[in-house]
Amino acid sequence: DIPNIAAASSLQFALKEIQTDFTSETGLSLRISYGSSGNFKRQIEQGAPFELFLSADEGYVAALHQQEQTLDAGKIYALGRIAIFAPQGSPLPVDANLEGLRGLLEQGRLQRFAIANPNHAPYGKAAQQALMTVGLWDSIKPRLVLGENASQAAQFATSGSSQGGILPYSLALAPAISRQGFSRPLPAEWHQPISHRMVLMKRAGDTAKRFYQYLQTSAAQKIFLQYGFDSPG
Amino acid sequence: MSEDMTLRLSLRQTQPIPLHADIKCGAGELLALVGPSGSGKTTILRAIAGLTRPEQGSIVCDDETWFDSDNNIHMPPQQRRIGFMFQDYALFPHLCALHNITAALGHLPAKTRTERAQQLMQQVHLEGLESRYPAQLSGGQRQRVALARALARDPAILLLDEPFSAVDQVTRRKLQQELARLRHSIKIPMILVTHDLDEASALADRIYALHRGTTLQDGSPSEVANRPKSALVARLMDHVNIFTASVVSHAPEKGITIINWQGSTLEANYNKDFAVGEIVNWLIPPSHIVMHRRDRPSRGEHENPVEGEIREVVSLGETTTVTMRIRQPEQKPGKESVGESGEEILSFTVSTHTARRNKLSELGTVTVSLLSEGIHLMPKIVEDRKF
Amino acid sequence: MSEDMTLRLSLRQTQPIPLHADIKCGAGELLALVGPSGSGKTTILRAIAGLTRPEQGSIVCDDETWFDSDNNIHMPPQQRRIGFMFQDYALFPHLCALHNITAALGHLPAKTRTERAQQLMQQVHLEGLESRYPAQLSGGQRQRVALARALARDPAILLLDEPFSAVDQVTRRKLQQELARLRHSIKIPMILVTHDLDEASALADRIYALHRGTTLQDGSPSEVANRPKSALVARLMDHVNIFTASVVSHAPEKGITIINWQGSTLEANYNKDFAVGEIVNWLIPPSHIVMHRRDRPSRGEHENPVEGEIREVVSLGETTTVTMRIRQPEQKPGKESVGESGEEILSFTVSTHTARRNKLSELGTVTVSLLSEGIHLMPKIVEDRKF
Amino acid sequence: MDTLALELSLRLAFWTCVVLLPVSIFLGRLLAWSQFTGKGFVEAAIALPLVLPPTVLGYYLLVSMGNTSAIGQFYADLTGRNLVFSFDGLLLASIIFNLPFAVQPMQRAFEAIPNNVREAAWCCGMSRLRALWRIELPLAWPGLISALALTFAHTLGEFGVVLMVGGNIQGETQTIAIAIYDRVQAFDNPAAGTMSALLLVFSFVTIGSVYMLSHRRSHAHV
Amino acid sequence: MDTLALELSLRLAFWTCVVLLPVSIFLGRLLAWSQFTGKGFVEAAIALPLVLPPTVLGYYLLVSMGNTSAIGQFYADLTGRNLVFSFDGLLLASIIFNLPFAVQPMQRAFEAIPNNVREAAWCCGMSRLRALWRIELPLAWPGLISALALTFAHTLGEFGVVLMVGGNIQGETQTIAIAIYDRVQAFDNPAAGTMSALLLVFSFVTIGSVYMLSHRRSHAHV
Ligand SMILES: Nc1ncnc2c1ncn2[C@@H]1O[C@H](COP(=O)(O)OP(=O)(O)OP(=O)(O)O)[C@@H](O)[C@H]1O
Ligand SMILES: Nc1ncnc2c1ncn2[C@@H]1O[C@H](COP(=O)(O)OP(=O)(O)OP(=O)(O)O)[C@@H](O)[C@H]1O
Ligand SMILES: [Mg+2]
Ligand SMILES: [Mg+2]
Repeated sequence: DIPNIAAASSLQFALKEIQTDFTSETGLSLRISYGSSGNFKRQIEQGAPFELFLSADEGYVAALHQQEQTLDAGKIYALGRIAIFAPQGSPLPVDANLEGLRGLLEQGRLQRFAIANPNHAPYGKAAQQALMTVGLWDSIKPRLVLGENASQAAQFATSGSSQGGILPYSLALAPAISRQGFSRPLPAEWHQPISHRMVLMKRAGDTAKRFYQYLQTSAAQKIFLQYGFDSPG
Repeated sequence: MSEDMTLRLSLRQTQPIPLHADIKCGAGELLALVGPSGSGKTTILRAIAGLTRPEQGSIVCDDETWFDSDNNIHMPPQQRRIGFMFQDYALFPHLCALHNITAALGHLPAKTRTERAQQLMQQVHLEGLESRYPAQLSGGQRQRVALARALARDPAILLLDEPFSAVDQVTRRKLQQELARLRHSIKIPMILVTHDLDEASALADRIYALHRGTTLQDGSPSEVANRPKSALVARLMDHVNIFTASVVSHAPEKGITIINWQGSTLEANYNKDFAVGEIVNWLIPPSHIVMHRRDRPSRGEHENPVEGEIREVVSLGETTTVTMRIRQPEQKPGKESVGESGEEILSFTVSTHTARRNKLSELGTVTVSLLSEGIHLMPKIVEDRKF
Repeated sequence: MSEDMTLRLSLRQTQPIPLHADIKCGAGELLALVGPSGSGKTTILRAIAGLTRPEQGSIVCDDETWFDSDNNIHMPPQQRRIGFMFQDYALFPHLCALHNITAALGHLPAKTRTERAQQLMQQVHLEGLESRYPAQLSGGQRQRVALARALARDPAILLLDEPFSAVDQVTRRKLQQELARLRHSIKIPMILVTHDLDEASALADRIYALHRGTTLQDGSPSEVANRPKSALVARLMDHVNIFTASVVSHAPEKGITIINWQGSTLEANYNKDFAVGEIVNWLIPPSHIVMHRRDRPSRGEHENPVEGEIREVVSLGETTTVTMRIRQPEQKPGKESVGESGEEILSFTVSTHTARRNKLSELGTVTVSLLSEGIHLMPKIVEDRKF
Repeated sequence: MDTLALELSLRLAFWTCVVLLPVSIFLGRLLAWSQFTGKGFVEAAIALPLVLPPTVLGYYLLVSMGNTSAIGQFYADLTGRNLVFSFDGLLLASIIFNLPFAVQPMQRAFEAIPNNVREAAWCCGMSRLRALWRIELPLAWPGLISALALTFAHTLGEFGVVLMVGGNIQGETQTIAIAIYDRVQAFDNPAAGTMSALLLVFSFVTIGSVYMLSHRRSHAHV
Repeated sequence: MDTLALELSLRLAFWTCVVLLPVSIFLGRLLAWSQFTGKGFVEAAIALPLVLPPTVLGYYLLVSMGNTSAIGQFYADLTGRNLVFSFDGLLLASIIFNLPFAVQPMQRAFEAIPNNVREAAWCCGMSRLRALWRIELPLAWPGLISALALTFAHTLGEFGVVLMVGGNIQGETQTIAIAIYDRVQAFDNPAAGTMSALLLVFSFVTIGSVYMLSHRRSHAHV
């Protein structure tokens, strides 16, 4: 049997590699759907045939656990990081203190700045917290364009129509994006941890359970690290 | 008017189109509906076909009730087995001429339909145009396709709304002959709407004269044409010599009624319906006016001679129409003038060669006899302006 | 046929509708296009209006070139100032009768349009129906709205495609009178398509006989009717007495040409175009056939007496049509039979009262004179089956 | 090119058209030829699926078709399968959100058929079904083609509702639109570009050919 | 209810209709009455915006209208403003993806006008413009209403393209569809439900009224 696995879209680069390794090691196939964690939560509530749910937001997992859809409370498998990104040709200097951003803002030369929608996207929430931490939130707010999710924020940031954005570090590292500009991760303390929690559904079969275990191995964790995630605790 | 009667219709309606019609049409009978434009001819055909639902009345065909307002019966058109030719043809624009006809041949086995349709195309003289679409046909050709389609259905009753109005006279005559032939081969009631009174007379067994939705009179063509019940019908039947007179006396033994017209005494066809002294309308068809020849005496000169001045001589092909103003013997001042304009105009026709030989084109006086058997009396009506 | 000529048209086309037409129409002249259904009358009007672009030719109106294939001129219909009445009316379905007419009154100041439109409604006898939509009008009422609309534009040329085909005879006569009156008040070329030859004769100055897109003959109504150039035109003009004979001799001094018809020798109108011995077609209008009365001699009996058997007597109102089979003096076996069926049928009309008095309804023999001035010779044509 | 996804999309588009054809013919005729008060609001109701954002509509459909819903239960009882996250569920959703594109052109096309042509069909003795088949449908042909082309194109491209109701499961509910969307989200621009271009070319050729054929068909009688 | 977003959506829908009206009348007439080879493919091309998933279409529009693109540069030179992330950009995108809904019904409506009625208009001496105004447009009225209703509804509901090109800026490019979507994504179901219900009711009343009025108008001559 090939299990259906729901995974947050921010995981896709890392998870591809892990999936390949897993399959070559065990000979077992997986079918992974990428999408918004919130949508997956909703769909699971309606009986979606997923056996394993890799969420980018642990709140959804907790909610599902409460509804007794899951086997257990799940496990945190990675922590998300965010990064500032500026496309090539942008006047925005990229630095870990966001001084460049502050300067550009003060000069009034920042036209558009992209983040994911903080109302529902975990990376958007983190970006907001980071901007608040450095006291830029109120001044940058009118300049923001909000992506439906992290990927869309990245699309805004790379399109050249905005001067930059705050993206998941994992995306900023992806070749397709890193090629188009410069990025620097922001300190993890600037925002609450973006805890990625996974959980097995009640219907989970052996393959899903083995993959669940595999994700906790050091081999998998190493790959997460390479792709810009921090390891949990 | 008995058992073999096949269509029997009685309609009453006030809105939107007033109707007060009673029509009977037997099997094998061809009935012509005539009436001025807008008098409701099409509306009646549509009611028979089931395309409009009249307010009140009944339509019975062959003992089958198609419509009965009292019992709330209204059979849909599909079940009425009518052959209906629309005044505006209503051809199917996406089907070629042949398929327009096969569309109405659903009752035949599929194999034989094309053959039958081709036969109908021939009957309406459209061989060779089978594959043309309606948009590629001339007006008259379309009309003939519509006619063929109406004939195709093997109908229980045939309704033709001005079937020949758009074709030339030669073709028209051929089609009229086809219709006359058809009448003898299939014994169903046929109703023909036409504006052509000659056509109605030539083809129909009976004429219904219609005015504002009301059937004013019905009868054989000659009856309706020569003995209209009222001046209204007379006008419909294209009578021009309609006058007003008063009844002087009756002479039943001689078959005449004497009337006084503008001071002249005329012998009319005997008609006991009118009392002595009553004011009546009367008419005379041009065919009952005999011109006195100038060169020699002619028959019938003793009958109602009337003298007048020639006003106009118009030759239209073989017939010449002469309009004359009647010379009144004396104008009694005290007496009420019964004529509308005070000046009475009489029209009659002679053959063109007679006109030519009598040199009628010169203005002058002429004397005519009004043959008494042609003088027909009708109740006096109040002039109806809206004609 | 000179300077004051206002419309001059010459069209040549092979596809899709063959055309070979040359037409001239002067200011104030009313021209009737007649021809069988499908002969291209509508097509010619459409070409004049600019709605179809013929392959070749030119249309010049009032020194303005509307169409010229050589110089690639094709003026759009909007600029041609035509009043065009469509055969199928083509009313604007979303406008009431009045607005259908005001739609063509763009040349008037907005204020006066309604008044003028109302006037036109009256002219076509449709008072009171101003606010009806086309779907709420009867066929004849629609036709009259279309007529009024065509008249509305204050056109430089008026094109009427069967304008009276859907109205009753009484209304038709009134409308014809309107048209005749109009002709004298506005001096523009008018072209009328009609299937009604009487109408054409009564209204038109000139008739163009059309067959398969070709103008076969033009001339005054009586010329075309009585002296058709060919049997084809004769047939178009509704001639029934068309026969074949051979020329025997000419007698120019007496104004006659002697022909041999089925063994009988007939005196015809003199016509030097045909050589002695030539096979010709000839016709005689029913109006030039005089029946010999049974009770007393009649004028003209010396002229071409022909005896025959009565085949049919049909009375249509005031006229009675008599069909007789000619009794042939001798049937020479060796000689080629020039008649189609070998049996020659002659039709003539008498007034119904003459027929009645002569008791023509009884079958029997009858003798008629064929008045030589009515016998018209034409070149022999090969029978055209597709009529 | 993700052939599995394309095939699924085509299957979905095909079945949507197949189901919507009779539905829209029925509704289109009804709306074209019957007059009743409030008809305008029935027409408006048909257009309502367009008003909500597709994902939101999808969410509401998901909830109302889900396993705990009456519809979902009924369907499960009937077939033993789930309605959501299955092809059947996709199809149902697709039918609902394509309804306006199918019904509107059909209604207009039926309205354009002259009354007397329909009457002539009845007077030729054709049953209602035969009149529909031989007269009304051929005359409404351009509207029918429009309806199908719009529905077809829109089904190929729609992904909000489909994503929500279907759940993006490869080979089962992942349509070509979702696959392209995934590629774009994954910044796999070359793949996204190729798939988009192929989809565009394919649709262009398909829809264009349908139009061309339908023109040829209706040319004759214009 | 987010009145700012609703107002923006209405503004967008209004201007989309205003711009698309003449465009679709022009294109619809052209396609209805001219015959040329490959016409079917022009019609297909107009339907193509439907084929791509809205977000993907939006992405390509974003790229091709962006500040670094030729169109974006041209626009910036002309107006001094950016095309993307602005109302103008939204409008342009909205026009493009609504084209099929506007043109198709118009084309069908024009096709349904009998040839001889148009000819009669010319023969009445009407200029092409006057004939358009007094004859063709009134006769194409039902198609026009369909086109506007579909465009209006679809603009209200569309969010993929709008989000991509507009960037979800409150008061500037956040339409009601995006606002509802945001509420749904934020699991704020009560707010989402209220907004959806209000939007539906509003659209229902608006579109329904338009249809009712247009019926009254066309009743008279049927
Ligand atoms: N929908 C309608 N509403 C109101 N009046 C109508 C409607 N349809 C027709 N009429 C009127 O009803 C009358 C009868 O129409 P009908 O078509 O039966 O006349 P008709 O005798 O066939 O005339 P014609 O010889 O001109 O065809 C006409 O005066 C017409 O104006
Ligand atoms: N689109 C077309 N393609 C081919 N032939 C056509 C087309 N339109 C008309 N015709 C043919 O051209 C001929 C002339 O048509 P037209 O309408 O001019 O005839 P008409 O003289 O007006 O006839 P009617 O008296 O019946 O109205 C007809 O035989 C008709 O069948
Ligand atoms: Mg009528
Ligand atoms: Mg014609």
